[in-house]
Amino acid sequence: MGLLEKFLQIDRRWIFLAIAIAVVVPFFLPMGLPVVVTKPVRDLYNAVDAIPPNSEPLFISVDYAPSTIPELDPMTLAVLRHAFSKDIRVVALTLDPAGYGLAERALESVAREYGKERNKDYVYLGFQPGIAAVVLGMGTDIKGVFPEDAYGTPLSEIPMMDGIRNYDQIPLLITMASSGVIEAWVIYAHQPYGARIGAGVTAVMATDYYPFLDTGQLVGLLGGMRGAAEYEELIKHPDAGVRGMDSQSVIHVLIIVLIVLGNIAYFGSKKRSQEAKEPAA
Amino acid sequence: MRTHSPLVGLALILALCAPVFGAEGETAPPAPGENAPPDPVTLLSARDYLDNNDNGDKIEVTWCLSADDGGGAGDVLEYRIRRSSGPGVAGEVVGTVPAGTTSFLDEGVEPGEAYYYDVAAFDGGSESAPAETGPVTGRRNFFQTSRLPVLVLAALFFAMVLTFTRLAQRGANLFVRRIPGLTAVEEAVGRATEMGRPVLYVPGIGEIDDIQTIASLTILSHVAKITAEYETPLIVPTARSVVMSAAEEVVKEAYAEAGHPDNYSPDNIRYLSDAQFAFAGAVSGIMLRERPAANLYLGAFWAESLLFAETGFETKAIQVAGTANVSQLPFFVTACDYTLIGEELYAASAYLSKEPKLLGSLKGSDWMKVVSIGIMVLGIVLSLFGVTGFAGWFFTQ
Amino acid sequence: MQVTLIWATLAAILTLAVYSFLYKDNPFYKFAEHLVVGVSAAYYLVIYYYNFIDPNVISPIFKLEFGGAPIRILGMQWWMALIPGLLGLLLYARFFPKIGWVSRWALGIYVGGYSGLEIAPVMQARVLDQIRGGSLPLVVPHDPSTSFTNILLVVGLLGTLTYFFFSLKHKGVLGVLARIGIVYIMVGFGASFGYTVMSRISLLIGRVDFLRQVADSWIQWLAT
Amino acid sequence: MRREIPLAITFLVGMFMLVDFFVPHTRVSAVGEEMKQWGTIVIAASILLGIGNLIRVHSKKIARRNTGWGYSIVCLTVMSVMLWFGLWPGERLGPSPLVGTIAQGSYFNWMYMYMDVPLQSTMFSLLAFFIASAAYRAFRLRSPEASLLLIAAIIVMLGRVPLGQLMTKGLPEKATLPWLTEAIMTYPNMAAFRGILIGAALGVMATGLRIILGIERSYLGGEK
Repeated sequence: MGLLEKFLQIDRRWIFLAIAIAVVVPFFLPMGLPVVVTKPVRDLYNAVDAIPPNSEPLFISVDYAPSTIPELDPMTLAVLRHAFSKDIRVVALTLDPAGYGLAERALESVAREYGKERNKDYVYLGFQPGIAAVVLGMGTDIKGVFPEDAYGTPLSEIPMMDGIRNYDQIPLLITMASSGVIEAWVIYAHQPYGARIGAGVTAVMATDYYPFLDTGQLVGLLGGMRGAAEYEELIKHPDAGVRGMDSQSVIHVLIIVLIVLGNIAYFGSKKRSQEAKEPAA
Repeated sequence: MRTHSPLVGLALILALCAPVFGAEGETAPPAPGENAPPDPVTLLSARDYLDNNDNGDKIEVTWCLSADDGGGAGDVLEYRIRRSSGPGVAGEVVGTVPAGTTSFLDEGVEPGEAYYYDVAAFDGGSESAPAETGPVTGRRNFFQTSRLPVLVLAALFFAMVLTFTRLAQRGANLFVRRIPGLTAVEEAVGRATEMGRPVLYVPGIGEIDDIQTIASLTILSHVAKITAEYETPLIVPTARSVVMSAAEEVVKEAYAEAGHPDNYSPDNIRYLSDAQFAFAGAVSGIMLRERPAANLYLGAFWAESLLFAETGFETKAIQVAGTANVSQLPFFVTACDYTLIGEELYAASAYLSKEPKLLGSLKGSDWMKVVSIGIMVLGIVLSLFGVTGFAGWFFTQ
Repeated sequence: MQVTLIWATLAAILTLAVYSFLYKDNPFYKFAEHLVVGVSAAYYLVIYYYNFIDPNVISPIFKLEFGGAPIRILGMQWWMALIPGLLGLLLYARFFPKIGWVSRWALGIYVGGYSGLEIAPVMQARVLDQIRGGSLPLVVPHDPSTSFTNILLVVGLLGTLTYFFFSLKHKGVLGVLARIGIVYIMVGFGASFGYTVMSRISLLIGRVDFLRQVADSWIQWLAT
Repeated sequence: MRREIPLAITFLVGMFMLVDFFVPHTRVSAVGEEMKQWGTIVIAASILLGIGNLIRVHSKKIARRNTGWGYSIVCLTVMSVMLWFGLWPGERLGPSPLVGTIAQGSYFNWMYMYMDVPLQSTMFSLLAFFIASAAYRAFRLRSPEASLLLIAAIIVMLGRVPLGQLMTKGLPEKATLPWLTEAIMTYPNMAAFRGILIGAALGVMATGLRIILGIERSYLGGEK
């Protein structure tokens, strides 16, 4: 058996090993491959950037469940870092019961990084059930939907919420969504009240929402880990997204190299033996 | 077209309100500091919600702005809408809308009841004199007209299916082209027999109400008859309790029909787990430890598809897959020996059994495709001539 | 030591046990596999009980007063809860050979109901809406690129539909169209495959990150 | 009678649910909603069927000392423990919030969060490895169709990562990999999937019709 045949029948565990190495190594040795920023991400970045500091707050709705943490957590952190680094106030909430702890964790950790104080620089509203009702309700009176924050403080006693009545006082609302919640924001907040909505979604969902960008229903869109990496690139604070991108790039190329090598071996050995050993696909 | 009616309504309201705006200059503006109640609203009307398809629980109330909203004292904050059961009766507030709004949709009425509506402008301190209108009644509808196209095409489709079924029952020779993946099912079972190893049949992870699961059970019945004859063990792991009990019935029956009821082993029809990846892990375990020589994955699959196909490849089993879940087809196509794509899964049961009922459905579906293409082509041709309403007719909700 | 760290360590060990499967089937994987089957079976039973059986069957029948206040609006009475409860019980009739056939009633009613439920929405969303989406103008004035992509979409849809036409042999015009259909289907499959790679790798990165966090917590705990 | 009654009920229930789609009248939709609720309850009630099967298969294995019977003990033990944590009536144990509840912080929740979730998500992440091995062995330029699959997959894979973006940086926009990726996803992919969707939808409807009319009974077993 020639070298080519051997390569054709390579034990797939070598492939597994290569993938494992490609994922783990960038954790220790970040390569920092440059990330090209795409328009939907830049649009969202600009929209956040345009919010004046210490005034009307950016709203972030953490609408994802634990299963999509690897894709959506990095985005949430990057947007929060951007806001806090520019002293933009933040109000966080969630429409997904599973998102309650995730929102809190992200908000508290980034706030600590930038020395921000709760109820002065940011507010956490917590979870309210009933997606459409909450989104619509916020159009008339936010304090009607969320009378108190997640820790029981009435919103009327939080100075930074003074004068924040409805979407008119929200310069931008970003939903980090692992489900169709994003459509609720577009249909019930953008359409009737003209709220400006941005979104972060999983890579698989991203294609479904590109059309919303053309129509202006979404201000900007972050898709999957790549979207997070681009945002991290823009705020010059590389983290899980960029690190993940290194792994992603390496693995994507690795798979392509494997395919090419496999084909060379396949044709080389076919010429020699004139018969295919592989079952047809 | 449906979307036109609110526009027409709006135009009407604007036309009606216009004189009021014109008359605005004639009312003397109240002196500053004077806390007079705002002027009342005008031209109040209420009617059964225009959309033909509601359930009679909505009434739409419209009015023209109070003279003090926008003009005049400009101090109107909101409008309060009250509903009562008789003229002049004090009603309960059913909604408030901010200044500048000229309509309100009351979504909480009892169909068939007569109601009166009051609307008053409110400036933060006092309310205007209410304007009243009524009686108005919400009517229930028995047919959602916007869904008519669905009904028409479904009826046409069913008529075709039933006609072809009747034809097939009378013995008409209905041609169905060969589906390559199908013969592979029988080959795979044959090979497992030669090797003296079991056949693994996964009917997907869909619930029994998923039609793909039903189609899969039909094919399972066919496969079970072959394995019964060959005395090849047939392992059926399931992710749903009800599918498990249905699979038990199907396989037991097939073994009885094939004349080998004794070969049926209830321990081979197994419920593993409702949880997607617990199920996937356990099926992989079966592949590695019981070494089936033929793996058939027919039904509704999600992300676990590739986990099965790759583990099965490692155990060198012949693999035939079929699903209508489009997102998983790429993985089955790349990793399995044969794949039934989408509708081929449904066609498979017809092709295998040659039963009139299944052939009738297949033929009906085929001609429905022709009708669909026809509608599409007609829509395209008409759009060339600038007629776009045709495609719009299919916009249903 | 924190309770959470103990649990997290257990989770990390189980994670590694699953990955050992990539090398080959082994006792650690078998342990993890049987563990997850047991845990998830119990999870589903308990969740179904609390979310469906208790509030809809047990509570209305046993916990509220018999013949008491209606449990739902629209005049549904407490005894209505008996219907699904009984249907559910019927499924178990199969263990008694004499009345085994009644278990088919429950199944038939359930499947029949859902079949009826599915027909019209499927017609609407997956046939009508898709035909509407496919009826694109082939010539868009002053916009050659949209015209081109519209033609691309329409031809592809016609081809794919022809491929799924079973009543005639794929010869002549039909053959050409079916061939075009296959081309589209293959390109579509390749693209979806490539597109999914990224999210699958994200999952793996997520797990690796989890292992790293557990390791970090241990280092921190050992340091204090 | 054994035959006709269930078929008649199936027909009535199926037709009712079909008609429900077209009728906005409350009386109809309320009954429809109630029946959907019943459906979920029947399914929830069926879970014991599955668990019973699981217990039977594993106890037999243990009783006969079949290979791997030890793992069957693991499976059954962990299941019983978790069921006990989840369902044990709390008052009998005194005021213990850890057992007999599924709230956060209960033993049941711990087992779910640190055993079920990590095990399942790790199994899910195995796909990252399998997607690579499947691509390696199956993406061969064997036929024109296979080549299309391969080329589309490679373009999309490259177009999705920064490296691919860099490779074609500087080229006009419509020749860059990210643009090509979007184009493939939007046009050929969409046209093909639309065609498959329409075909599959017709299959669903036809099968649904057969079930309602009682022509299709194979899923009940005992067809003839």
